Amino acid sequence: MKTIFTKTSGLTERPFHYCPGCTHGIIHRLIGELLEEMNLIEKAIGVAPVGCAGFCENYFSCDMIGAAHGRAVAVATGAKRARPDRFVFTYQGDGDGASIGLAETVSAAARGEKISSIFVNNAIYGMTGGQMAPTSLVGQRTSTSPYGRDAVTMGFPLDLPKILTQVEGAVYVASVSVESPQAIKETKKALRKAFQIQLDGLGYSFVSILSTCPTNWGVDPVEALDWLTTKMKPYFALGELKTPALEGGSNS
Amino acid sequence: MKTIFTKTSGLTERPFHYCPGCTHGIIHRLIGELLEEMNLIEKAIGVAPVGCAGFCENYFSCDMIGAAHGRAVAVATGAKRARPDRFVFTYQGDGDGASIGLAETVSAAARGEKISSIFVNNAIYGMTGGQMAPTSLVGQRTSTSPYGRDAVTMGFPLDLPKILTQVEGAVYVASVSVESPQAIKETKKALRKAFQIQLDGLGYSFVSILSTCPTNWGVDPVEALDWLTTKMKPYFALGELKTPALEGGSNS
Amino acid sequence: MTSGITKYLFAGFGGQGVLFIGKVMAQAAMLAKRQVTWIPAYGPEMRGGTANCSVIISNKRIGSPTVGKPDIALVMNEASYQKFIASVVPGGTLYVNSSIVPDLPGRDDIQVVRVPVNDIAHEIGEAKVANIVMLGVIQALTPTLEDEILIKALVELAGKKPELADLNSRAFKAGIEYARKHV
Amino acid sequence: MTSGITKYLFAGFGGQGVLFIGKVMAQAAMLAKRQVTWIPAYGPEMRGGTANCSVIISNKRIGSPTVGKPDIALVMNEASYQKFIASVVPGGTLYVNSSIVPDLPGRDDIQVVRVPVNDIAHEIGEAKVANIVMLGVIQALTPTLEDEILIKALVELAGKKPELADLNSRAFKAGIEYARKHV
Amino acid sequence: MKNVVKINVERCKSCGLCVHTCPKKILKIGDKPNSKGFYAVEMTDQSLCIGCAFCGLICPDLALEIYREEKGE
Amino acid sequence: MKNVVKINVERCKSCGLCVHTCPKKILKIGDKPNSKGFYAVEMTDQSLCIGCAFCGLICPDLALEIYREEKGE
Amino acid sequence: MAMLMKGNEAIAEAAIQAGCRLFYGYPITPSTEIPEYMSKKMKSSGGTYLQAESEVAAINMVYGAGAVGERVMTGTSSPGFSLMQEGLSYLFAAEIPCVIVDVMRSGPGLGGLGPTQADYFQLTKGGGHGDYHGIVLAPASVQEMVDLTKEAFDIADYYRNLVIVAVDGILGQMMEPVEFPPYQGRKLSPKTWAASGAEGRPKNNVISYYLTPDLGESENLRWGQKISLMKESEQRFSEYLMDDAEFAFVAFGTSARITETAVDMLREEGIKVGLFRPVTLWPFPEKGLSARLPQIKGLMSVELSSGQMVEDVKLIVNGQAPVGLCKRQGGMTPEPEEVVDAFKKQLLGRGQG
Amino acid sequence: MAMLMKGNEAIAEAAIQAGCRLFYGYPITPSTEIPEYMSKKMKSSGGTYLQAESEVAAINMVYGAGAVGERVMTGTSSPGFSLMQEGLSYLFAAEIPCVIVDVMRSGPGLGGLGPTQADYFQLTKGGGHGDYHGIVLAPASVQEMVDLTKEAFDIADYYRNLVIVAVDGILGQMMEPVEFPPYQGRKLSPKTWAASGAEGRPKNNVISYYLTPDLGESENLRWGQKISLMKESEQRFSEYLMDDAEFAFVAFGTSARITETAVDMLREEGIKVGLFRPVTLWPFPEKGLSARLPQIKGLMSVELSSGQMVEDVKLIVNGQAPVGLCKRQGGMTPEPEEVVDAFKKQLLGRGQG
Ligand SMILES: Cc1ncc(C[n+]2csc(CCOP(=O)(O)OP(=O)(O)O)c2C)c(N)n1
Ligand SMILES: Cc1ncc(C[n+]2csc(CCOP(=O)(O)OP(=O)(O)O)c2C)c(N)n1
Ligand code: SF4
Ligand code: SF4
Ligand code: SF4
Ligand code: SF4
Ligand code: SF4
Ligand code: SF4
Ligand SMILES: [Mg+2]
Ligand SMILES: [Mg+2]
Repeated sequence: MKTIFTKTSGLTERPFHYCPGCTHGIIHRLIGELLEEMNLIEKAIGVAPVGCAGFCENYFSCDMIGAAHGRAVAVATGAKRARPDRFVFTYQGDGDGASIGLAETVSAAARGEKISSIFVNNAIYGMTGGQMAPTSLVGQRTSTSPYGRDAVTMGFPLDLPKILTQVEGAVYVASVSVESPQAIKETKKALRKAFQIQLDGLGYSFVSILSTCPTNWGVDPVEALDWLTTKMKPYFALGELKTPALEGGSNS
Repeated sequence: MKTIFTKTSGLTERPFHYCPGCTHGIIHRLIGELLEEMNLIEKAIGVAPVGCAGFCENYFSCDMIGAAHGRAVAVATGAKRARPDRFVFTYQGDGDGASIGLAETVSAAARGEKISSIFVNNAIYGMTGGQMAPTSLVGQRTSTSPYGRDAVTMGFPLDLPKILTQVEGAVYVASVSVESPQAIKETKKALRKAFQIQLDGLGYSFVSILSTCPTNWGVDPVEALDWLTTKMKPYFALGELKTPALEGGSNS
Repeated sequence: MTSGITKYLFAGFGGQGVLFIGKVMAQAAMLAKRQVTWIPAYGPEMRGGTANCSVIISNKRIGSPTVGKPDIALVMNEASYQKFIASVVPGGTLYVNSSIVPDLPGRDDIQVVRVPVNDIAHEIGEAKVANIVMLGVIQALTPTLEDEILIKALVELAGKKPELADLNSRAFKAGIEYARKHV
Repeated sequence: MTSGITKYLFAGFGGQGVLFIGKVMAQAAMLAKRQVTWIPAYGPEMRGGTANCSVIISNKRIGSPTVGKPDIALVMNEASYQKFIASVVPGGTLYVNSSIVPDLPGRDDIQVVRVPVNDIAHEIGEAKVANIVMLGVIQALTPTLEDEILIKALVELAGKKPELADLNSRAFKAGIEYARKHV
Repeated sequence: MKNVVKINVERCKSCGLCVHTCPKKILKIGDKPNSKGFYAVEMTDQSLCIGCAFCGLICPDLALEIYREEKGE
Repeated sequence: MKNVVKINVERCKSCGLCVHTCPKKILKIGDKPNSKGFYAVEMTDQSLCIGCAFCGLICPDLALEIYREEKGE
Repeated sequence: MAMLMKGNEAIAEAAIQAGCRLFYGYPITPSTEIPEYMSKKMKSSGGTYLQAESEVAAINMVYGAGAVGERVMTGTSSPGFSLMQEGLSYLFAAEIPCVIVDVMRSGPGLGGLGPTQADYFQLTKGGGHGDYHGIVLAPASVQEMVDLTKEAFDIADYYRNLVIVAVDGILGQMMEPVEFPPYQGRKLSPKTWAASGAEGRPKNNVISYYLTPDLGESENLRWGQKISLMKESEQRFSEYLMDDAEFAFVAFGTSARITETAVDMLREEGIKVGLFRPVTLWPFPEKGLSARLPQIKGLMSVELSSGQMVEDVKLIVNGQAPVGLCKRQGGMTPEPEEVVDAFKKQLLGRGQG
Repeated sequence: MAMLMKGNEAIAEAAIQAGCRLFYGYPITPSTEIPEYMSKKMKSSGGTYLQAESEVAAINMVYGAGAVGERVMTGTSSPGFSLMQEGLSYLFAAEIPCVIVDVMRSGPGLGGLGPTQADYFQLTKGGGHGDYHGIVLAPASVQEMVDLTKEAFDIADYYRNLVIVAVDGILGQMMEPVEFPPYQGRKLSPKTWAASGAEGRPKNNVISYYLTPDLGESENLRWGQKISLMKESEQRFSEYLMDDAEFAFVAFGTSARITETAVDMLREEGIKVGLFRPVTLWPFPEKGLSARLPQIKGLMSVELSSGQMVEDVKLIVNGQAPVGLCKRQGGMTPEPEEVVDAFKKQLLGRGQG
């Protein structure tokens, strides 16, 4: 019997705690597969955020550190500078990376830290029960924007990858998604590139991944894929926004 | 006798404590003049940083609040939301606004806070005696980059105005300078526009001003003007980077 | 149930509505001018994790609002059964959702009442009201307050949704009836 | 100067080199195998603000490293004169940079030595060494350590710059000479 | 040659993403709850499966494995 | 018509920016220290002043004011 | 009319009724209902809810709104409260009135979501730098959360000082019937010091630094006088069966509620115990406790921590009676029976012997 | 050979000699010489100096380097230390060894640059959330700054606990002759727990949370045992003329130096006083002080704060003798004469009467 698709050794056996249909699980699997395929399981140090993925150290087969909310990039910086021979990545939500941890993310990018950040943008604070995130869309109802996000008083969604294109030390910036098998394959490609860039010592690599939160969006998992496609994708700049070959970014 | 040039009532009588030739004083004067000319002295609330300008509440004729290091924008947000009828501005150094206060600056911009930030970039930490700033140039020797800023380990200068062009709620972003009477006049224009944008309720306005620090650069004041012109100006994107008319910015 | 004080524990998966029936109890107690406290506890997971709440109804001022040893406990899933069966006060009652919880070793010193509330709810046509059915069962067998006041609380908590109020009332009555017939 | 302990205070504008001559003293004391402490104090301004340092040289272990009442004080500018004249211990000595500090009301119970060190330094050809000139004056009139050891310290602190060491030594000697001649 | 989708019933959370994504529409939500109360997904007609692995790619909970039985196996 | 540059000696910090900036090169650092020890700037030839105010614009310490004496004043 | 309300929501509603028109916060379990309630209700009350990018930003927004003279609040839980420590020290030094809610969750670190009182030191001794204190109010019921939150704003304005409302996660999440009597604020002087725009008056500066040590000392002494005044005037406590008590429990918040039941149980056994409940954690109600000491043979602090308040109790008792400790940690709460047992083991033997 | 060195630089050099290879920091007066020295020397020592974007980032970088098992340090001053409080609580919970230097400057708020000891509570009680403690070392001379900094790394690794070196601004800025004897570290077990890459072993997680209150309690009890062990084993103090003393001063750091002179002055008057100097502020050297109590008629805490350590002194004295306080604040230090006067006024009359 030929195996077409099976679980990677980059992940432990532990079932995920995520809600049904939450695409955090898909993203985990891609990372796990790359850890295995790129032979990084024994070399990687992952940094977990606070957020729904705050327990992800249980799932990745490599060594893991649990950071304080928003500080994963600082923790990863500390770890990578201590062990430059290791592969160090962060896994963070949009609140973690783009709100409380914004200074850490942008500053590490500016310093060109040789780490890779995976930024899971679900346009909401999942873990704490659905509050507005910096990435929540205009008009989006959340538990702290009960009348919908109003651009005049609450501002506009923060497009962190777009910002990072303007930061010299960020050498690879991609914005991808997971609503379909095709999108998932693209995402894996972007992650592989990001990881390779770290291994090549080129600088900071950052992959933003649009993800769903059926629970707090108040829709079923399949509808959530649709919401992601029709609402989120049009707002956030998508693609490889900056690559080492293509300095300056494709969005300019 | 006709007055061609005299001290504005937007500043108090108190002499500045700045080092000889430090251009913080020029920037102060421009702000003071605009407070007077735009009739804002009784309406303005200024927020002072921690940094060499940390005592600037003594100089501006309007009400002033002294913030913690890096938090001027958050303080200004708190004040403006409390008194939307007031004119609220921050005056900050590059360490204050682009290092410890980076999240505050970018987040306020994203929210489109109706405040104006004046960002004085002298490529160094002046007050604490000349440590490396996020804006220090590659190769620049400072007391914490004694062998010169090395891009590989310490990263690249952070160009905050450039970053802010990518943030939707930042409606006016200018990057100007003060090394000559012409540059000073341009700077005043930019400041006036920034202030007017706040008065018109359009969103966040941000003026970055390249400034000198003869003391910590270790050069005399006149040489400092030259250093600014020949070293700093080529690195940082200059001009009106984003205006309400010209959404998206002139740098793209 | 000593000295006019009754302590409840309602436990299950998140999503099974155990917090809600605790709220109904608490609201009803307040309407009845009794003293009352309601405390929730969640697991760290957003959905599918465990959730429970403790309710105390009392004639006099309530000191401790925590319920370590409930007089009346309800378990809507197996994990909660395992976790809480030992805590029920001797002489107390444990209600078990037998639609989901298998027949497990019990205790001799408490009453264990097994009710297939999911199935009953299914019959009413709305699987979601299994919790309210159970509330009816509890009310039928170990009442602390009047039926009417519980129904009033149910209606109040339905807010401006009359269909919901109606559905809930029907489920509640179904629970009462089932208990009177079968237990 | 009780029990082999001497307390110094050197005060002036930032930039006048008062911290440096304190360091020279401290370095010399260490070379002489005496106990020593050196403490700086700055104003909040970067330049032109006030700066001072306290040095204690002692034969036995030094308790308090702070100098509230100096035996020997030096004031290089008027503000420091105003601030510190009252603190000098009765019987102590106050050195005043008379190139800058005007003739102000003094004290009867201390010795006040006025020296135009800026002018003397100007004569040597380097205005910046006024501080070292004053160090020479102090050494001439109220020595705690040997001349040679102070010169050694001056040379050591000049690091790898022989011209600087030379200049400093000359200024130091000019101070000594001036004091012997004029005071 | 036959493609086999192995469903790990205990890992399935009944989210329906595979059902939605399968191009052959041969998966459906089942009617037996697993030990966690989730109605695991079921295969309706294995023979129609083209082994595209879309279901496995989209499944967030690693509940699916896909194999190909070579002829004669 | 004559342009007058008023120098506030006590505010001047002797930085030399005005000296550097004046198009007519008529300002110079003086040789008398003010009470803070700074050698304030001095005007060498007022009559050459064109009243451009560049000196005032560049002075970081508000030490300069510029006036124009109208004819007959 | 009474209504059933969660503690967190009751705090939020009380704040609005007390004239709080600005809320800046960052969500964190188990305090999130406060920002959620505010986001729903502030607008229609003519106020502003703003979600800050972090707790650091939130406390500094509070600083800004307080500095211009408006009534302002933030709410958070332990890790977020830790991030506010620099801000609290600044708020004190700049003498900016404001109200901060800490709904404590178990630590240290990320810890868990269970209730705790282990922020006691941080709350009362000053988790930030320098000599300063916030007044710390510790309600023990949802009703008291309403009453004290309203008062908090008055006290803050009266002293120009930060006031902290501290509850554990149970109180924040608990529902109890609660009433909202009409708010009658204290008479307070106008905020002439505020940096609200210098219209028609000389300019104001609101700052937190001093230029010289002399000034630093005189400022610190002035603040010290305010601290003494607050210590003198703001001690609050509540007693349960203390009149004839020979033994006193000392407990606040949820542990006080649990202890109340333990007192009842011991009283049923004929043992004369009572409960002394600090309502202000700072200033600690030392006058009230001292007044009881003559009649007391032993005391026991009941805490959801490793034992922090017990230090303050000991400082007051000063060796005059044995002081015991009954504690649970990490999100656990003791059963009243445990409190009874601990009492019997640690004190009853000794106190009678 | 002795060399003249600033306290801050001595700390930095000692750290490098103790094998610290990572320094993450953010400049702040009066601790800035530490990062400056590190930026100069780390590279040639094979280590890394990195300027963080803030103190919050710095402490979390420390967390990262400590978690992978390397020796790491940061240094800051009071406001920066306040910003690190969340991080400290996390470091404790994740049991990550590291060394943090707090060169205290006067507060609260932005305050001033003068020396102070007013971070005492924040340092010793835990300015962050939850039950935790760092070991706090308080040297009183530049030489001791060297010796204790080296030890700090060993202690940190031994207990897997954060260790804080706390000095006031005077000690940080002061120059004294200092020697660097060769570093001989403790024998320590390898860091098998570190998340350093799972090469050839099962994976490690370094985390700071627990999922349930039960776990939370058992973790807290385990940490509590470590705290007890550290309390038992790490108390350090130094005494000056205590053998026949009838009165004891208690003071640390600069105020201990000043008090030493005051002791000399009082001894000259024939008054039998001595100085008890805590070298560890946490654990407070309660065994040492208790041992002296029988001979002591009165104690006086001498502090650069409103009086914070005096609470710990009182907790130990527990009413057995009067406890006085001599204090200066806001960046001021007392003259030895002032200490003498305060002693005479507060204690001498009472102690003899
Ligand atoms: C200092 C601090 N503030 C707030 C929190 C509460 N908190 C935990 S996770 C989270 C946000 C989660 O959102 P996100 O980062 O988008 O991750 P998601 O759960 O959506 O994947 C918040 C606010 C915390 N744990 N610590
Ligand atoms: C929390 C905190 N960290 C650090 C400092 C020390 N500090 C004061 S000002 C400053 C940086 C000043 O640089 P910049 O903002 O560029 O202003 P400049 O003095 O150059 O105008 C620093 C690090 C502080 N006061 N508070
Ligand atoms: S709350 Fe949202 S993000 Fe979190 S696990 Fe559930 S669906 Fe996923
Ligand atoms: S240190 Fe630099 S920035 Fe600060 S006042 Fe002096 S010259 Fe200006
Ligand atoms: S492998 Fe393809 S065809 Fe087969 S079940 Fe999965 S998605 Fe459907
Ligand atoms: S995608 Fe996975 S978890 Fe979801 S229904 Fe299909 S098999 Fe089950
Ligand atoms: S006004 Fe113009 S010409 Fe006259 S002194 Fe000034 S700069 Fe020179
Ligand atoms: S620019 Fe101003 S301060 Fe500088 S020398 Fe000229 S007048 Fe003096
Ligand atoms: Mg999110
Ligand atoms: Mg700067």
